[in-house]
Amino acid sequence: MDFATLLQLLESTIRMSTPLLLACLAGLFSERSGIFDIGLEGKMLIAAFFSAAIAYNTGNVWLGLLAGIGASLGLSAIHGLASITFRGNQLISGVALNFLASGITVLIAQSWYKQGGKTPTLTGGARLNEINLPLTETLRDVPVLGPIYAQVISGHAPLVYVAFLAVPATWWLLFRTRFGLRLRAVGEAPEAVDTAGISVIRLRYTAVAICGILCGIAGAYMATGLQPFFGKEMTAGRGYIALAALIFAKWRPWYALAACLLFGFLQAVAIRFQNFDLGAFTVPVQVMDALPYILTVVILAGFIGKAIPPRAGGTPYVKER
Amino acid sequence: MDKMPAWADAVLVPLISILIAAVLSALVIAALGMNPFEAFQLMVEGALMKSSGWGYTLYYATNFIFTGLAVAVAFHARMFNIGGEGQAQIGGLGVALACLFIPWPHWSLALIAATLAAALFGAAWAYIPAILQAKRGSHIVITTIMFNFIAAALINYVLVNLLRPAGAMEPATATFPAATSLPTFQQMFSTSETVLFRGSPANITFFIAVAACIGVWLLIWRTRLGYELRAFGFSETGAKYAGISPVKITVVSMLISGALAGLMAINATMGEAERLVLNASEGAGFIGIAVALMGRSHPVGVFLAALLFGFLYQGGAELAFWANIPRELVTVIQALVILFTGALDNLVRWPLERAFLAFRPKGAQ
Amino acid sequence: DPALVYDLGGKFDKSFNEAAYNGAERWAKETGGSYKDIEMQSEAQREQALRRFAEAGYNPVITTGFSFAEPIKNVAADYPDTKFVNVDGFLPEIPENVLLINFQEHQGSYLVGMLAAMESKSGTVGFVGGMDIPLIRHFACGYAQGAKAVNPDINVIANMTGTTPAAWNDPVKGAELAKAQIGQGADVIYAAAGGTGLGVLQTAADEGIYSIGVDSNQNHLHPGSVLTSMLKRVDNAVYEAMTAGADLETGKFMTLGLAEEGVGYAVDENNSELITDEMTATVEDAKAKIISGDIDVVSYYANDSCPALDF
Amino acid sequence: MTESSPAPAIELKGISKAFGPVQANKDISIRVMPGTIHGIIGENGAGKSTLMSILYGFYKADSGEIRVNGNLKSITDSQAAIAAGIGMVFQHFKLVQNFTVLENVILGAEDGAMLRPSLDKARGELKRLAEDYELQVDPDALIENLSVGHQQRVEILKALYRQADILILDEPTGVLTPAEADHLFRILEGLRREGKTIILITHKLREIMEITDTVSVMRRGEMTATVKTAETSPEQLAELMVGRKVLLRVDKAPATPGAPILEIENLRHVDAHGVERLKGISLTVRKGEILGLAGVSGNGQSELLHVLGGMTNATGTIRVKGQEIDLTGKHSDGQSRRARGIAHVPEDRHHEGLILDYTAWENTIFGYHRDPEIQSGPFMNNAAIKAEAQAKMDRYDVRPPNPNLAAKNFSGGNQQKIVLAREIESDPDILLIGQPTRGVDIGAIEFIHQQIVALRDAGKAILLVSVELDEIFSLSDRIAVMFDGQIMGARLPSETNQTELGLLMAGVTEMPDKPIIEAVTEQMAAKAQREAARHD
Ligand SMILES: Nc1ncnc2c1ncn2[C@@H]1O[C@H](COP(=O)(O)OP(=O)(O)OP(=O)(O)O)[C@@H](O)[C@H]1O
Ligand SMILES: Nc1ncnc2c1ncn2[C@@H]1O[C@H](COP(=O)(O)OP(=O)(O)OP(=O)(O)O)[C@@H](O)[C@H]1O
Ligand SMILES: [Mg+2]
Ligand SMILES: [Mg+2]
Repeated sequence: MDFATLLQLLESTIRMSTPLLLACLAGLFSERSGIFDIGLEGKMLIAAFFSAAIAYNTGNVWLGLLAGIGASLGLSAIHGLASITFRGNQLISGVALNFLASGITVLIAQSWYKQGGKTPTLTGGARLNEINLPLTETLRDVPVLGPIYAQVISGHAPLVYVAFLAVPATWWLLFRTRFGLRLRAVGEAPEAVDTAGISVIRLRYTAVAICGILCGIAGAYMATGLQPFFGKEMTAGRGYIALAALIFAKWRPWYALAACLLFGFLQAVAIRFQNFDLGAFTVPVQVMDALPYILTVVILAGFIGKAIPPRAGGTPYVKER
Repeated sequence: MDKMPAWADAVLVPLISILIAAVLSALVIAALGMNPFEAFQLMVEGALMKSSGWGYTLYYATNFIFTGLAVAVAFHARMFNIGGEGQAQIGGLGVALACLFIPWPHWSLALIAATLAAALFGAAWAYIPAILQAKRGSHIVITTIMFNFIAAALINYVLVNLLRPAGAMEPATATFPAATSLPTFQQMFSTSETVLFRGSPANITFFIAVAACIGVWLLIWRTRLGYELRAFGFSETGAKYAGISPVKITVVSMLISGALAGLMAINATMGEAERLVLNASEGAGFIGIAVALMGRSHPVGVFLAALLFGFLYQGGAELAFWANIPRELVTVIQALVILFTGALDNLVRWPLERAFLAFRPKGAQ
Repeated sequence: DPALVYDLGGKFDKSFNEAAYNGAERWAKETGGSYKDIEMQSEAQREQALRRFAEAGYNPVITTGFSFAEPIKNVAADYPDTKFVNVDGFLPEIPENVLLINFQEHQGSYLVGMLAAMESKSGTVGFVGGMDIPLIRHFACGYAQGAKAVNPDINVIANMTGTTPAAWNDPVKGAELAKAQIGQGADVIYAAAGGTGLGVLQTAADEGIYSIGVDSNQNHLHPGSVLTSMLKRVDNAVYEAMTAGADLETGKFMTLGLAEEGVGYAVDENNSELITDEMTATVEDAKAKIISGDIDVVSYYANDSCPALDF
Repeated sequence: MTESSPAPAIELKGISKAFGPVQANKDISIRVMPGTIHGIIGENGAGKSTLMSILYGFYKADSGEIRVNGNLKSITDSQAAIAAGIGMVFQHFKLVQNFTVLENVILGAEDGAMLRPSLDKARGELKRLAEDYELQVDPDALIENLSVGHQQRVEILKALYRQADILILDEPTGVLTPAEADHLFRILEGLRREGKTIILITHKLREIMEITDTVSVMRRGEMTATVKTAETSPEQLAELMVGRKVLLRVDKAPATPGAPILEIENLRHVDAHGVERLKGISLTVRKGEILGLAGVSGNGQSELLHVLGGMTNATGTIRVKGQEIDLTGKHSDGQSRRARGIAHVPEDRHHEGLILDYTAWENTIFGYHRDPEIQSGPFMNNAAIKAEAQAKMDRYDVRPPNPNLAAKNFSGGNQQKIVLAREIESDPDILLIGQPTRGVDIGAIEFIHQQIVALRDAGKAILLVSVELDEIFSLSDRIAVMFDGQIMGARLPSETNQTELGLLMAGVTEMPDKPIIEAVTEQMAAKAQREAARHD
């Protein structure tokens, strides 16, 4: 593999990783607070739709982004209501919301645009454009590092940088602030938080809301940045992969970055090297397609060991039965 | 001691929850510019008012019973098997191999072989995630998700490159020999005067599903293995104290779960399509999660929840037939039903409990 | 009235189900007639839909997608008065009241492959398919042959999106595949991937290269960037079946190729500037030769392999 | 109440609380005077914890009012309680296991949005509190690595850090060793001297008599009496609690030990972290004998029980009635042990001895569920098991005697009776029994002790592990002391005393020439150092 191909691979990795990373961090906040969320997929999807739709209707991508976040927050609110206030089953709620998003996006898209569940293509200010970081042109000619900076690091949509900056931000919030301390505590031992005089309910709703915001950004990135339109089911299972990455990352921000980059990289590799020719025989495309998943299992079996979720995760906080 | 009678919890709560879901669905239908009452009538008539409608409802329900039971069994051992989808598809491969390559003299023999093959293949596909969980602590949720993707790729490869009859356009196996064709409800229940279940795909597999319900019930609540499985699910340290091997229970429960998911293939692949097609599980593995959760992992609950989903599928199809409603509407209705019966059930339960408590004679505990 | 049943991809797949829909709409508009249509949700519904429509007296019942062939075989005998039409399907024996319509997609793909090769400056052209199924290989194979007919040294990169149904609805991955092919030098990319293809076309437009649409005329999606579209005139087939109504001739297998104008390439105001007269001449020449039999475009189905491409 | 006396620190009036159909507190009124230690006793489920949780704002009362220092307070949540100067140490600690001590202390009492300043401040404050009240803990240690005693210190530190003037302790000594308990009481006395008010819930009458000024008795959700400690006696309190006369001593005849039943030689065990927990244990338990194993918790007693019960592997030799048993491999699990006549009442009934979600009848076969006698064909004979369970529950006076009730719905004492019924009725040769009366009320303790003695008299060998020296003394025929994975020595109860055992428990084998407390501290420090070294 030559250097140019490597650069392309890495560039592709960044793009493929971004929605995963945002969703993964979203899940991190929620699950760290003790609320499991397999509804990441649905939140991304509904955000993708509303961001594209509102960006199209208003011609302004930032309004679209807000709408996407708003829609995702709406699902978060339902998830919170079900799993925090009404102490329902968090997994069921997540499954239901995925179904809801998958159906409602197409229904609305169809009734608004009559294009078969797709939004019209965004153009101009409705579309999220790529930006060049400072000094891109100046540094381009520096050997090795220049092209890496210019091609791999620079030249992505702004939300990509939001996603990557969200990693240190999450880390800092989690481990350096009062809010983070409480958030981690409420996922481990809500009764300790409660008896310390902090509202478990409020904390968890906050976490779930942050989850909604991040999923909203992820969805908006997909439908206004990666693609300038919404198409039905366009998240294509990325919410589940993000969930896998989260477990892989053992619910830690930097590990989440690594896990998402790994998944993104494996996907990029699978995309670029289909029908891998090994001389004697060709690896069929299906194997390459399944490769990211196979490798995940292998890595999981070999290196990661036991991933221990937040102790209070998945169970509603009940003090009086 | 209980806050409300058991029957109320088992009947009243889900009923009212479904009612709420129905009202919300009606609002969505109205928003789409259709009369919700007509829509509901269409669904009920199409799914429940004639035998052929039942034939479809029960066909779908059969699929969901299997995948629901699969999730339920694993749940009892506190294992979350999201891999029903992949296990069902691989089960289909087993069925296809059993039906295609052995010349069966009679469907009953073929059925036995296919059942074994489906269970075996499904179980085998669950085995790797199970053993990785038991021995290496690899999280079963991720590994089973991954195995769904891997199964899809494998089936795709097999159908495109290996089992597709030469020259055929469709990535599917050849049609199974006529001798493996399972008796449908139409063949079983029609008399010379009246044809029942005309054209519907419900077949003898439904009874296997019912038997599976009973079997799972017996397994979970009547056998030592079930006792150990539940004990392990409630408390791993407790299980250790009682001399129950966590590795064994993890693996065995996942094998049973995978086998049950695999069995779905005898209904869909052998009973209906009579050949193996791509994506033969059609999301039933995921519906199984909802079914198991709604059915509280109890076979009776799973059975009823599967019927409900069968009704939604068939009723939804009827809606689409006669009302030109986008098929996504059914997805939304399903979502609402899952949400209100499964996750927001306390929304109904708590006020009910309060009501029952208020009418309880004072002093009685 | 006629009835129209779409395959699992759904009515608005921007591709061949939608072409069927367009044909039906055209018929309805021109004749003032009405028809009934439905989208499938599951495999088991196929037979159900056929039966329900037959029982309700719809005639003919038109279906799109090869997956309907088997169900039609199963129900046709029960409704001898109903005519069933299937686009893309294959049956070894065709019942009396069944009409199977096939398109020579490889021929159309051959022509757009030629256009791609002529337009390409880099000597590399790409193909993005949806799920890896024989039909898609069939498209890719014709395309590669056409490209190689123009430029024997041309490099044809063929990629598939995935192995689950999501492969038809993943524009993001389509875009990524397109970028990968562009990275490998492709400057014309042919997408036969349903909703995924929209991502390919979009990326081509964004990156300033050419793309080729499929099934319907997709030239208008990105005027000036979509080089052409490989037309599969499902709309015509549906239109004609509906027009013939109960008098439709059945019991046969109908193959629509270049000769029958069943397939072709689209030229309209959106791409007329891209297709030079010279290109038109070359392609029209090949078209004539294919029709006359002077050029034999090998079908992937012939022996499940492609002379111009490895899968 | 005369005019001159100060307002009560706490005054509760007409507090009622129902959990669904269960009336946990009925119209309870109580006054606690400032600067006193006020005891609350009552049977399991009497409503003590509920009442205190209401005072702390954890639960909300259905009716009633709360006054603190004479002022009416609306305590709707713990924040309000903390603001009113109330701190509480719960029966089951409310700590975040994978947080450090420091993090747990500041949780909810942070200054500002950033952690750093809060942590720094708390570090200094903890140091001061540690010196003032003998509450030393490593501020950077993770809670999960601390002993229960230290965890409790953290809980007290949490309250003090929040400047609590009124401290509630719910069964604080249930999990402590005698030394730790003494230490705690010294702290409590120190706090009282400073004018702080303390409410102490306990099942141990000795503690009530020793330290409280006033004591209130609860029964079935009601406050039945409040008396001055000086004016009452243990017997009277026990009667007030249970509603009948209770025998406070164990009545037992001298033992007549027979042949050795359980022989342990050079038993070693290394835990999952690679730490050697058992360092060559040798012990013999004879027929018709209760061997009491004393020791500070965390010195290997739990591991010894786990090894003997088949929950974990070890090396060395164990003989049962002269026959060696498998210590690793296939026949080393709990069921094989049961087959060899070893019954095990584990220390932790919630996580080991019972499946809390199982019904009582299901729990009566837990571990014995593969017994062929309770099978019929491929299935378990549930009807027979249920009938048998009912009989056992009647014999052991489990209340309520309903085998269909889930185990979690029984009080601690009754849960323990279910475990005992199962293990004793399995007719073992050896009974391993850990902390038999932890958290159990007096009425039930009496019953449990009688059962253990009866089993001994029936000619069984009993290995009793308890951190209660009182219990060890009153039940054992022979006492062995464990420290740091080793047996420090064995004594006859008649030939030793609490002081000597206390020293052995701290690893001091000879009567020291320096003051006892110093010797003990030295040994403990040495052990802590060894452990720290192993962790690196
Ligand atoms: N959170 C709760 N939800 C429902 N019922 C409860 C709850 N907590 C306690 N109860 C019930 O209230 C009653 C009083 O319980 P409480 O815990 O106050 O007793 P206690 O006196 O502290 O007992 P113990 O000595 O065992 O600690 C019991 O019958 C119990 O079942
Ligand atoms: N959240 C709860 N819901 C219902 N009952 C509860 C709850 N918490 C405690 N109980 C019941 O309250 C009673 C007393 O409980 P408590 O929490 O004081 O523990 P306990 O049974 O005394 O355990 P321990 O032996 O550890 O002291 C028991 O009957 C217990 O089952
Ligand atoms: Mg208590
Ligand atoms: Mg207690």
